[in-house]
Amino acid sequence: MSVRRFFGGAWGQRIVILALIFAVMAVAEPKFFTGSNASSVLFAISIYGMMACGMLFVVLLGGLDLSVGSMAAVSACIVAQITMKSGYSGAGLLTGIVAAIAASIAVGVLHGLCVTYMRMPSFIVTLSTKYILYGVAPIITGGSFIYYPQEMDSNSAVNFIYSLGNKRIANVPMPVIFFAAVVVIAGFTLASTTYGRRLYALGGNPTASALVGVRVRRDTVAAYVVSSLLAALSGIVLSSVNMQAGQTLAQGYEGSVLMAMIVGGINLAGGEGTISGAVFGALFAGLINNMMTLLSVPSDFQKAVQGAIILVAVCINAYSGRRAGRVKLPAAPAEK
Amino acid sequence: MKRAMKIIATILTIALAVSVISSCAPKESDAGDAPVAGGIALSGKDIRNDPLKIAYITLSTAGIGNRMHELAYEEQLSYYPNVDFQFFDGEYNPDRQRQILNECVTQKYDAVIIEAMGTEELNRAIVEAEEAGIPVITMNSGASAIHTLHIEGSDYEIGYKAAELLGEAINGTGNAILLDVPAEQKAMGRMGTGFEEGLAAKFPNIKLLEKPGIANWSQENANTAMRDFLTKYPNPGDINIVYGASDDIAIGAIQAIEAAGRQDEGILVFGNMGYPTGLQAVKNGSMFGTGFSDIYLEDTSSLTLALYFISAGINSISAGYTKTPVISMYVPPITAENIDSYIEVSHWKQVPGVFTS
Amino acid sequence: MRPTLKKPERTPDGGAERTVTFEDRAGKSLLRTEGVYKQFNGVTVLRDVALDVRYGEVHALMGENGAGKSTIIKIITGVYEKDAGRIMIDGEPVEINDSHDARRAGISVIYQELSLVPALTVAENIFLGQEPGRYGVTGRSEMRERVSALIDRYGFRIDPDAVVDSLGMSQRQMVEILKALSTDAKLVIMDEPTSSLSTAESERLFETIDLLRQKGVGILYVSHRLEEVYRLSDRLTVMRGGEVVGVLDHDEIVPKTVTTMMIGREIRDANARRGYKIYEDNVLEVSHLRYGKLLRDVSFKAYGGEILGIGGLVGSGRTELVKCIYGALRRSGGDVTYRGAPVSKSIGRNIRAGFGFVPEDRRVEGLFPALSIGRNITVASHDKLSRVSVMNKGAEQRWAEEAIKNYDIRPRDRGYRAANLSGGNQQKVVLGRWLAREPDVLLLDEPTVGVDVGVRAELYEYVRFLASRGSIIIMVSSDLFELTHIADRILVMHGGVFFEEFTGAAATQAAVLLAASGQHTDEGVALI
Amino acid sequence: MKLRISTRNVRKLVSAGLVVVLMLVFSLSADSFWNWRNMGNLFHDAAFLGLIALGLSFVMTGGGIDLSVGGIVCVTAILVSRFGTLGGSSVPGVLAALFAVLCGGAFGLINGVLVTRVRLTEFVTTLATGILYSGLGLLLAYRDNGKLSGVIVPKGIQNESFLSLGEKVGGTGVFLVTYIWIALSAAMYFVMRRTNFGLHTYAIGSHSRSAGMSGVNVRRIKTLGFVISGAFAGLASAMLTANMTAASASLGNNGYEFQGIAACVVGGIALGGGKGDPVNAMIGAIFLQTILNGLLKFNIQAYWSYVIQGVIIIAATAFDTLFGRVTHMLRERRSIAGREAV
Repeated sequence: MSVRRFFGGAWGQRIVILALIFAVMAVAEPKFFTGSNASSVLFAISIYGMMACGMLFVVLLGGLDLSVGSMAAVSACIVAQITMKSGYSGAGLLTGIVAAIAASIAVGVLHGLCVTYMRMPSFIVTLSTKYILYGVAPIITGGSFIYYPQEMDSNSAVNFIYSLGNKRIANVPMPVIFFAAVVVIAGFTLASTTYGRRLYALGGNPTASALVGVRVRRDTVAAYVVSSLLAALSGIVLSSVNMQAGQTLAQGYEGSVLMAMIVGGINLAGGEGTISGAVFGALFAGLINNMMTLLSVPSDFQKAVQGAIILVAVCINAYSGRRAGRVKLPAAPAEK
Repeated sequence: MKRAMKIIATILTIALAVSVISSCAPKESDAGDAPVAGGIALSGKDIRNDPLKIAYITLSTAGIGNRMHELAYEEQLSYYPNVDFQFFDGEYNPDRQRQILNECVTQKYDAVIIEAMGTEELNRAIVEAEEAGIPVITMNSGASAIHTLHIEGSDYEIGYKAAELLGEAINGTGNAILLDVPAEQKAMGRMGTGFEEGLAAKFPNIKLLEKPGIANWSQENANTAMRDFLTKYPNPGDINIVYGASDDIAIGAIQAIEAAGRQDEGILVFGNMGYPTGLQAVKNGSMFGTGFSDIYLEDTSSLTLALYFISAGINSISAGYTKTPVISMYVPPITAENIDSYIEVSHWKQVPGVFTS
Repeated sequence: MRPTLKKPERTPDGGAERTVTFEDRAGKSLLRTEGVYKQFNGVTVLRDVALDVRYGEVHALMGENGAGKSTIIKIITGVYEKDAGRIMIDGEPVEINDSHDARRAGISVIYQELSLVPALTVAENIFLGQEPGRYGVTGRSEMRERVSALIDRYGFRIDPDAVVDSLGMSQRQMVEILKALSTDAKLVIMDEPTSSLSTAESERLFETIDLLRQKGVGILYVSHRLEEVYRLSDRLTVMRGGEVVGVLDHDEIVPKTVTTMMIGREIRDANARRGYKIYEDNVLEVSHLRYGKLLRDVSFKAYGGEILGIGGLVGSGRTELVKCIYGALRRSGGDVTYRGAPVSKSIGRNIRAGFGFVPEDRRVEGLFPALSIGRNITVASHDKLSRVSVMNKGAEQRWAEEAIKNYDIRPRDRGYRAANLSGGNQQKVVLGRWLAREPDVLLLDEPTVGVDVGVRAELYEYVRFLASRGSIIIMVSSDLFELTHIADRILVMHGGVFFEEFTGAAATQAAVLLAASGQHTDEGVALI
Repeated sequence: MKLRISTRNVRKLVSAGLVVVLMLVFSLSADSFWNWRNMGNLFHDAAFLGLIALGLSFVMTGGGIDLSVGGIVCVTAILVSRFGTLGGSSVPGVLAALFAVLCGGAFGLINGVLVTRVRLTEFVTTLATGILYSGLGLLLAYRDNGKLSGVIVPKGIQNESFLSLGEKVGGTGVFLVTYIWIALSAAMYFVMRRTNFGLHTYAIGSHSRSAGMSGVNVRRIKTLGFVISGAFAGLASAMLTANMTAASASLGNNGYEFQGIAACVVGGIALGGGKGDPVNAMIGAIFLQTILNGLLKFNIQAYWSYVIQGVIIIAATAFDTLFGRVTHMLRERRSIAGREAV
């Protein structure tokens, strides 16, 4: 593979960007290169990293899922409410988790049906469910927040919940392990299963996909279910990190997920994008925040810096897309 | 044919506008009677029997604090069944609070208690309410416009106090980290400013290393920021005290410290608000202390004062105030010594499903 | 930049009569091309082409696919650059390098897919880009006035305020014509205008053309349909292999002469297949198939080992027939059985049962531009390349490599993006996708459109090889050579039914062409 | 002359009808809805959302989308509050408002150039610039000429003539911004329906390739669309700041862009482009604000209003796509039925 083509390709750019960051940090703040910093960056991005893997399935079809934040909150509230109501019993926790998963599947199916049968734009559908779920969360908790009891010893269910978010295996925080598991499974699904192949085909050319036997509606609904499911999972893990569940849990996470997608070079019009892209995007966003904190960039600067970096990433992706001779797919999401 | 349609569309728009103008009820004159010069008469309503409407406009109904508001007001209002008390969600949005305040004037509420989102943005709406005879009581961050009363369990003072306590605990030397309110709400939550200025005034040789704003007041963002600082200042003694703008933020910092295995370096973490999680953390020793904003007390006093204003028919206009009266509620710092007594006092035990220790 | 148009000469009375008419110039030479040459990467596509269209004349242009018709038109309308030769308008030479020059020279063209904006009204579409009125305010009244004037003058029946989206195909074509006339077009070129029209709509178009002719406008009419050409045109130019073979006057237009001019000597290709083995058991039977008004009552049998060609004109419902068999369209009636069992309505199940379908429109219905060549080939065969829905990457790579080698797809790089492939290679990828599966029933829709001769021969080889292995091949084609030389049996569709069947010697290109227009060869010379 | 109502006006009548029905329901069930002051408030609050939706309607009918209006509102608020009190002098209010419109337009121009010249996709670009602009707003909020302003509190604007922009007009009790909004909506209706620019915007939204081929300068029209969207966001920001007598840095988080787009879609402007005009945006804004205002009348928990808002937006969109598909189906069936085989 010629060097030029390598650096034109996605991985080439990523290595260049990482090298740039490492160079800056080597000079400005060498402590950046410690093991604990790496684990803390991974911890910071694990929650919305999982969501990004889920939403990638939808973005591959040219859609969007703005409701991942509220979905996470609702699932966390379901688990917390049912577990609390059952006096923090193991069975209560289990039913809670099953109920949360069922709820996320239902929301995913609703999104899928609206987008396929009703042919509604996913942007508006998921924006509406974002509001609806944000309103449903306090209805579930009957008020605002539910706190998991602090003391650990007596209760196995609470121990389990605490361990979900805070336990460390071989000094690796559980959320990072969950994140790694999701990346492996989602990566495998997209890269090596027939469903993954069909998704890429469907995202690129839905008409042609139908003619090679792809069941367009069923696979589209499945993609939205995966997105909501992973949002639910990350919501449960986040609520165990904070040992609390409520309406504003994971508020605005869909913004960070979109940033990760854009920076990861994923084409929001569909048909192009890999799990490694989503992961790199999340990692890059995490590194930037980590850098800004380590370099103690004043917080009122940080939002502007974030906006600028995303804009630069957008230009790089568009430019490399054209230079590598790739055909620019239609700009608007392909669901027209 | 096109023209016919145009006419219908424009008629419709005009109809909407005309209906607005034509439904012109006489301009509202204020509820109470005109103030009697010289003599002081109870010109307000009979608070025991007249049907009253009081509004509480929160910063956001999402926080746990809201559960305490509900408890406090319901208990007090058990004596006043005739009072219709309504909570409104400010959504951390001054524009939204302005709309709600206008709404209260329209629905002729008898009194409005508001946790103003910004000191300037709500002035016009507050003045309008006052002119409509409605006493407006602002909580915590006030408003520069003249209104009936401002009660502050002031964030600034508790921040300042925390600086003093933490400074003494480390005998005036060492390094501090301030995990402040979200950047865009610096005008509103001034506990961080209080801490910073307290530290500078009282302990010149305590160095304030970092003062980031924690987005969304969220525990996980505080956790992440603290982890980064622990990486930046890796050796024991690099960080001595951490001040969090809220309990959630402080607990996030504690989690980071535990995750980094540095919990026994004696890093003192100070929270704020004195919510259940904060109180429990102080009780089990993981948190050095917190500021106890006694929401129950603030709510009962604001309600009693509101009832007084209604019955006396007083507000800043009728009483001709030239400055907004301010009552500062004492916000006691809580440390290991007085934690138990404050847990009893704090009424959090009455809120279901919150305090199980 | 908006083209600067010369203001239409105001007629003295300044009334509605704004545009210039050409009744007075009828018969004079409007457009003449001389000695036009054109090469596409080494292949001469046009050799010394001379065209001559007069005012007030309908001049037809006929020729098989690839005879160079669309190339000469694209040169006249400035889409392509000519390598040599001259174009003359009203006798003076004219340089045309883009569509604006063409429009300024009074030449306009109506392609099959029209260039109208559905959401705008007729009047708005006609004046889009050159609206009357001052200070940016659209002079709506003036616009409507001028459009009504145009409509009345040419006797169209169309409402200037109707939204184009709500119009039928023929009305949209009228709008396209009006748009041309609004820029004082002297010459209107129409490319296969009736291909997507109903007979009633075609009648309306013919009336419109007669009106234009009376007003002195020159019309260059490109079509495959003999009876239309006979009925409409004053003169007919026939092209073959990039050359003008001859120009016929109206009464010289006789099917026999025209078809022989189009086809040249009836060359019997040496390697036409003789003696192929029929596998009686591998049979696909279609009985009384109905689809809307397009397919009224279609019944036929297709046997393994045989290449069945389906002839007919564009718009005779051949694509719909094949899609109904494949399961891509829901048929209104009749049934399709394969080896006795009814064919399922789900494409996926049919594919697994051994069906394959190469669609007509490669770009939209066949190719996945963002995916690599390898993925494009294996996309239809996940069932054969995976166990428990987990892809066997090794098998997938081998499958792709083999297909690339067998069907000579260039470049030989599995990872190459399909979007950057040439037309021929894209077709080979889509075809390879199915041939690699060695389907029992392969449905092909215009497999060699836009493919150069070399690749075409290869494709025939692969199809023949598959047939010899016992598969059923149903090939829809408008290429007469392909039908008569590659297909063993030909069914020609016309009027929603199978009009005629040809086998062996009887299958001459002329007979097939005639059948496509609903003419039996032995029915004498005169056309309707 | 047969009264043939074209689909687009039927769509307007339907949403206007829904608004009237909604108002009836609220005025019957809550005594304080149908009165002078409340309607004044309703139309006042609808004006801010309406102005933003009005600007957005230009981009959306052109088949585009602009997610940066929220950011533009935030940064322009800070800029106009600084400009209003430039060097202690009080700049005339109208001039400050004009300055805000110019700022908004400039930010819109940046969007336009990025989308048309650098040829970036609209959704992603405006998402990124939206964050950049609100980040700038946040940055400027607490920095007085470069250094972090000592007084953390953003000073109230001491400029009477600018603040007067936020007040009611004379005795009518209707705010100045409501009049401006209704007047601009009518003006923009004229621009969309009567001028070449409007016509070309529709053409691009409906079929940009054909529009381009017919000589429409697609690049210029798209850029102008973004400039107008930015300018209106700037105006809305100035009026909001005048009414709130201070520029708040948290304006960027209120999601004005999503509310604006929801208003356009509910009003009948298709996300795909080519359909709808400023009056749709106006009706959509009134529709959403009526819901918000109405729900405040009842003693319901705040979270119910989120659920109701979400349900109504999804219902309106479902209705719209269904309405669109039915009319499309009718046309298609008519044309297919007509076509028999050759």
